[in-house]
Amino acid sequence: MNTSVSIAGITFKNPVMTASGTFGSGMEYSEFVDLNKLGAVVTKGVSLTPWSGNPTPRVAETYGGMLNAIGLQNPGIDTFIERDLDFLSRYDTRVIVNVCGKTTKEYVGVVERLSDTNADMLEINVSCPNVKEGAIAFGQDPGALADITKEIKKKAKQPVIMKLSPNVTDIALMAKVCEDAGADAVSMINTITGMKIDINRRRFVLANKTGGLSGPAIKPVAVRMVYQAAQAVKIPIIGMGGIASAEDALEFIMAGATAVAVGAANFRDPYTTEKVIEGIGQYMADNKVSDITELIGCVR
Amino acid sequence: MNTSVSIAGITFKNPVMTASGTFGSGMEYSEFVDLNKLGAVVTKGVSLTPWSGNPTPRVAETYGGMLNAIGLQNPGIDTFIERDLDFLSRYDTRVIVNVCGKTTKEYVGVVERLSDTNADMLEINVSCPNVKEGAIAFGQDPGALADITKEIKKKAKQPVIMKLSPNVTDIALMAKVCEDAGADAVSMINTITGMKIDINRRRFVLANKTGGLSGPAIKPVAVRMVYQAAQAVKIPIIGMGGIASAEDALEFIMAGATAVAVGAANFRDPYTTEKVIEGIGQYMADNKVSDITELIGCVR
Amino acid sequence: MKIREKSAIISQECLCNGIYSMWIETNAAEYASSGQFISLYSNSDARLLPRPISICEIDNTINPGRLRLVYRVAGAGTDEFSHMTAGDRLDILGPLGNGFLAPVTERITPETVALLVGGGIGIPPMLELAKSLQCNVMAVAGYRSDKEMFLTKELEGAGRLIVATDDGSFGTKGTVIDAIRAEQIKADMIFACGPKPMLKGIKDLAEDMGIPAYISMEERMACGVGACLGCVCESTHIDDHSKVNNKRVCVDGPVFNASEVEL
Amino acid sequence: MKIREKSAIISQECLCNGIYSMWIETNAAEYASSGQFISLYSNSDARLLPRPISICEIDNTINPGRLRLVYRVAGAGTDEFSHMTAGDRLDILGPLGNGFLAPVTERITPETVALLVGGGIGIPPMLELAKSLQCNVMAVAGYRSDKEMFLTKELEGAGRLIVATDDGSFGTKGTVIDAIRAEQIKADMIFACGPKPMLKGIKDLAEDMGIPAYISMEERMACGVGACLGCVCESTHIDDHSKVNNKRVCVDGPVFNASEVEL
Ligand SMILES: Cc1cc2nc3c(=O)[nH]c(=O)nc-3n(C[C@H](O)[C@H](O)[C@H](O)COP(=O)(O)OP(=O)(O)OC[C@H]3O[C@@H](n4cnc5c(N)ncnc54)[C@H](O)[C@@H]3O)c2cc1C
Ligand SMILES: Cc1cc2nc3c(=O)[nH]c(=O)nc-3n(C[C@H](O)[C@H](O)[C@H](O)COP(=O)(O)OP(=O)(O)OC[C@H]3O[C@@H](n4cnc5c(N)ncnc54)[C@H](O)[C@@H]3O)c2cc1C
Ligand SMILES: Cc1cc2nc3c(=O)[nH]c(=O)nc-3n(C[C@H](O)[C@H](O)[C@H](O)COP(=O)(O)O)c2cc1C
Ligand SMILES: Cc1cc2nc3c(=O)[nH]c(=O)nc-3n(C[C@H](O)[C@H](O)[C@H](O)COP(=O)(O)O)c2cc1C
Ligand code: FES
Ligand code: FES
Repeated sequence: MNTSVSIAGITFKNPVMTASGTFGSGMEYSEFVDLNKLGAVVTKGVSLTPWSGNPTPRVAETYGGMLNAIGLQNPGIDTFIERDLDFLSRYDTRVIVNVCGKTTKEYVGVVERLSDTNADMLEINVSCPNVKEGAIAFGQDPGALADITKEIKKKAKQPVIMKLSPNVTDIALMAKVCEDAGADAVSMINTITGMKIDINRRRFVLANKTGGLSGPAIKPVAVRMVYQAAQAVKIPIIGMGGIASAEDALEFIMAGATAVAVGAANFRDPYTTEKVIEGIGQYMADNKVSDITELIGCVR
Repeated sequence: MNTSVSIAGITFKNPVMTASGTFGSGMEYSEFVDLNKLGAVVTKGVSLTPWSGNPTPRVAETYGGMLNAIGLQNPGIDTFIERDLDFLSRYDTRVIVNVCGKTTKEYVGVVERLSDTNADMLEINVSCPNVKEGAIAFGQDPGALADITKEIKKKAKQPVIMKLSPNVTDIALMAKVCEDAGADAVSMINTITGMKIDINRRRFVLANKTGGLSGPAIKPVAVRMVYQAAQAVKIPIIGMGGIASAEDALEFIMAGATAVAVGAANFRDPYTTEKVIEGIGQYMADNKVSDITELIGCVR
Repeated sequence: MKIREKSAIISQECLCNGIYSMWIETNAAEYASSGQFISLYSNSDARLLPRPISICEIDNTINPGRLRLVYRVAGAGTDEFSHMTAGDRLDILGPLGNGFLAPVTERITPETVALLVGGGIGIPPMLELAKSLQCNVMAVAGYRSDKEMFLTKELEGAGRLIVATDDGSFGTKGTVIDAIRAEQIKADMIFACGPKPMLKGIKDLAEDMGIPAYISMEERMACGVGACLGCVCESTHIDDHSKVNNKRVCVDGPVFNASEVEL
Repeated sequence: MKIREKSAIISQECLCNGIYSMWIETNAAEYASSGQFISLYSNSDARLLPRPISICEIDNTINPGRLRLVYRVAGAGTDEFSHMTAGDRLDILGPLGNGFLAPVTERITPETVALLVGGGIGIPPMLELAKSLQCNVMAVAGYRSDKEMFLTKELEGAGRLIVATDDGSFGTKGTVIDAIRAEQIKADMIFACGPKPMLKGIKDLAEDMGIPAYISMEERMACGVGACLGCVCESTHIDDHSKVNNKRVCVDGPVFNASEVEL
């Protein structure tokens, strides 16, 4: 039975990854999950210098999901390379580094610093709804998205995944723009902008007013976007948004995702990634699927 | 205690309405709910001629929500006026007629036919994700949205509410476009396009492949959009998306909605609208709010 | 009169592999008749839509106010129900739909021969129908095999019963249609519930026999009361509600004269 | 060692208006220490995030493997927990956080005088701390009124207890700070848990007294294990993890030396 998939020439032992920002760099969850079993660890977004993120409260629960407005707190690329990439180098798993910045220059700066590290791939976060500058501004404008993709591709030594925002009218267009600009893959979806109001205190629950919605609630939107993007582009898609079980993951794969990532579900059950991997194997065995790649995009 | 609100000069005894398409024309639910207690009944979308809608399955359950792809099945304006508007004329509630069409001409045709009926207001559905032509095509393009709004306003005898799609990059822009084109109000959100795959049969659950996501799962997105629109326009906003309780309704009102509508929640509990109305009254009493209009947009 | 309430589970038993029988206590029983259904709501906040289940028996004599539902575990919702036990509470809405006797345009006299045909999980509603018909009842029940038979004793109690199994392990080998043909059954009207291909077979058979067939249809539902237009089936005539060719299974059905619907 | 499992509820009682005490059986008890907390998960599929609740008592002697949690009904999740009874199951993750003694940089000798201060629902974690400290323990507990007092007997059992009530209906009238000042308490170190204004008061008081204060902080959480960066509090020094000034309440805390954090 083959569960390995390949993206831009890089092979992953299975299609199950961690969604950026929900798994740190794997350290905290390594107490629960054997990182060697994962297809890849996708790290929390890293910028050129340390970012302190947004004020608290940064998280809020919603029906079947959650809002977050972390604001990309991170230690900056130097500490990240020294500590996080070094930690991950001890594991037999792929490492995808999620990159953020306020300007194209900052993104490119991080990408360049990563050139001669053990990072296998780069995921460019142009879709975080929780920071004022950069991020989502790039992800909602086709022109800006094309430009930043090209700039990054010029300097990147590793394959580049553009992480797309669901807060757009036409996800297929955004995926196409990335493909045309040279991206090696796209990942989707980042969180959907949402809001929660505390009616007793008559104020926003999040200090940032809005936050990004994730969790099972958003899965149907994410599956639809993966499907639409898969009809529009040939480059591989990494799908995410509400995955909490193997069944969820298989929906994304059948819709056209080559790999999938588990995000908010880790917070409820730290063993989710391992369970998803096992469950996919079980489904393949039960349904006599010898190669997972047969399932990619099989529903049309 | 005043619970009445006013939109474009029309007074509603309370801000609680039914969301179009989830309550028929009130007939079926009148067995459970006293229609006289509602702020308004918003009817299922009606077109110039009968529409047969999409093939089945048309509905699917998702985590904390549902997908629908009814495809605007309706008997056409003639039967609608004769039967549904006549039925509603017996109740002491406002009647908002939801209008759909494939071309501007069709929309305008329905609007004209409604001129001398008991319809108090018109809600123009330019945001149904489940029909190929018309509908969402108007709701996702600012230029087309402005044009159709102007055309309808030229002919409409009643105040016009433009019902907006959440499947856009910038909801504030779309609301502003409607305001500038003369709309009397905007309502939001229609459903978010989603998809569900049956992994055992390896096919789409809905015959239409995609459907519109509604229910509690989408509430944070809807509240955010109402808030963003409220910051951008002065015309009233009717908020909806996942409302199942008075607390939910109050979130929308505090975010800036003058009125709210209950949709998918009717399917689980046919008494929802009445419970929401009672709950709002209870909140006002508990918090010594003498006029509901004090709460509209009170969180900023 | 439709009731929306928390019903109480009186008993639950497994009839055979994956098939469960549940008695519930509910005010809906008072208004129920054969062929109607009940919408069951999950206790999980993730599952919002109803699970429509046909009424299998109505107890208005020994323990008035009780309904029997027999169902197959088909997914997460029915799986949840199957784990419930006496004393648990279950949100319901019902009785819904028209029931078997509402669309019957022929008069039923004591001499009438009614043929009741159930396939698999379409069998349960035949039981209450058999009990409530005041005429000659013949029932045909189709199962996969003798290991998956259920409700046969109860059906035998209400009239003659013929069984067909796909693998021939009991009764006629083949479908219910095969059994009816093999036994050369004559009847004045047919009532049927089962998978679509079976209903199609019944429709054709009834046409051949020149008698009416009343069949119970299935479709995904949201409201269950006729408001959402989720559950339509294609009808041969323009429907009253939307003036197209779509009847609503939840209120215009679930039972239709086979000649009214496209299969 | 953190445990993610379904724990079993052993008992539940209401201590006073809105305050509940629950004993659970869990493998987490073996690894727990005072000031750590447990993430409780709702049985509702609508509520996905954890409810962090401090450990109030650890029973590793009479019934090893049991933890006591005392909590206030603050919203839907805690309301749900309050309706659970012996035998119910509750998903948990824990023990989490550093606990009271981990950040203590001073040596604690039998002669040390430790002042334990709890305000309202900040009182419960003081009980296990009082029981586990091998030194002179003085506790100050602040309540709204005598009608809302709880855990006082247990705290008295562990050392001297001073009570303050907002309305003066019992003990000193005023806050715990007022009580400490009024009683002119001297101590070598303070441990505190309670609302932010109280913690701010304790920080100032400790500075005045020239002694260290270890305070337990609260913040909304998602992961509970340090991965999501949801639960940070502003720290006076650059934090080790993100090199900014944000310590994670769930792993760097919840107990901090008051001088480390901005209040
Ligand atoms: C009028 C009517 C009467 C029925 N009577 C019976 C009966 O007596 N016994 C019995 O075992 N089954 C009956 N069914 C089928 C039963 O409703 C489904 O098997 C059940 O809803 C599956 O729910 P689930 O959560 O287990 O499956 P899931 O697949 O998890 O359900 C997901 C969603 O799809 C809907 N759904 C799935 N399958 C069906 C289906 N076949 N028909 C309608 N909705 C479906 C569910 O209601 C739910 O909303 C009847 C259906 C209808 C329409
Ligand atoms: C380290 C720590 C220890 C705690 N110890 C206790 C204790 O021993 N006893 C006790 O009664 N309470 C304690 N709390 C507060 C307790 O976590 C909240 O009261 C509880 O989460 C409220 O949940 P709810 O569902 O009832 O409220 P809701 O408002 O419905 O909760 C919605 C969401 O917000 C979160 N939330 C709401 N209030 C708080 C809060 N004050 N702190 C953190 N998250 C919150 C919930 O966890 C949930 O995710 C502690 C909090 C922390 C951070
Ligand atoms: C707490 C939190 C932090 C996140 N941080 C990042 C981030 O740093 N970079 C990024 O690209 N996406 C980030 N995301 C988005 C997730 O990677 C993922 O795209 C999204 O949560 C949808 O998946 P889910 O529903 O499984 O959580 C974050 C999400 C959460 C919940
Ligand atoms: C079954 C169904 C049918 C709908 N039909 C219409 C319609 O005809 N016209 C329209 O403008 N919106 C229609 N909607 C959208 C709702 O009016 C509402 O905007 C949306 O469902 C969000 O609200 P909710 O989450 O409370 O359901 C429909 C929604 C559902 C679920
Ligand atoms: S289920 Fe809504 S019309 Fe039948
Ligand atoms: S709750 Fe995730 S870092 Fe603390």
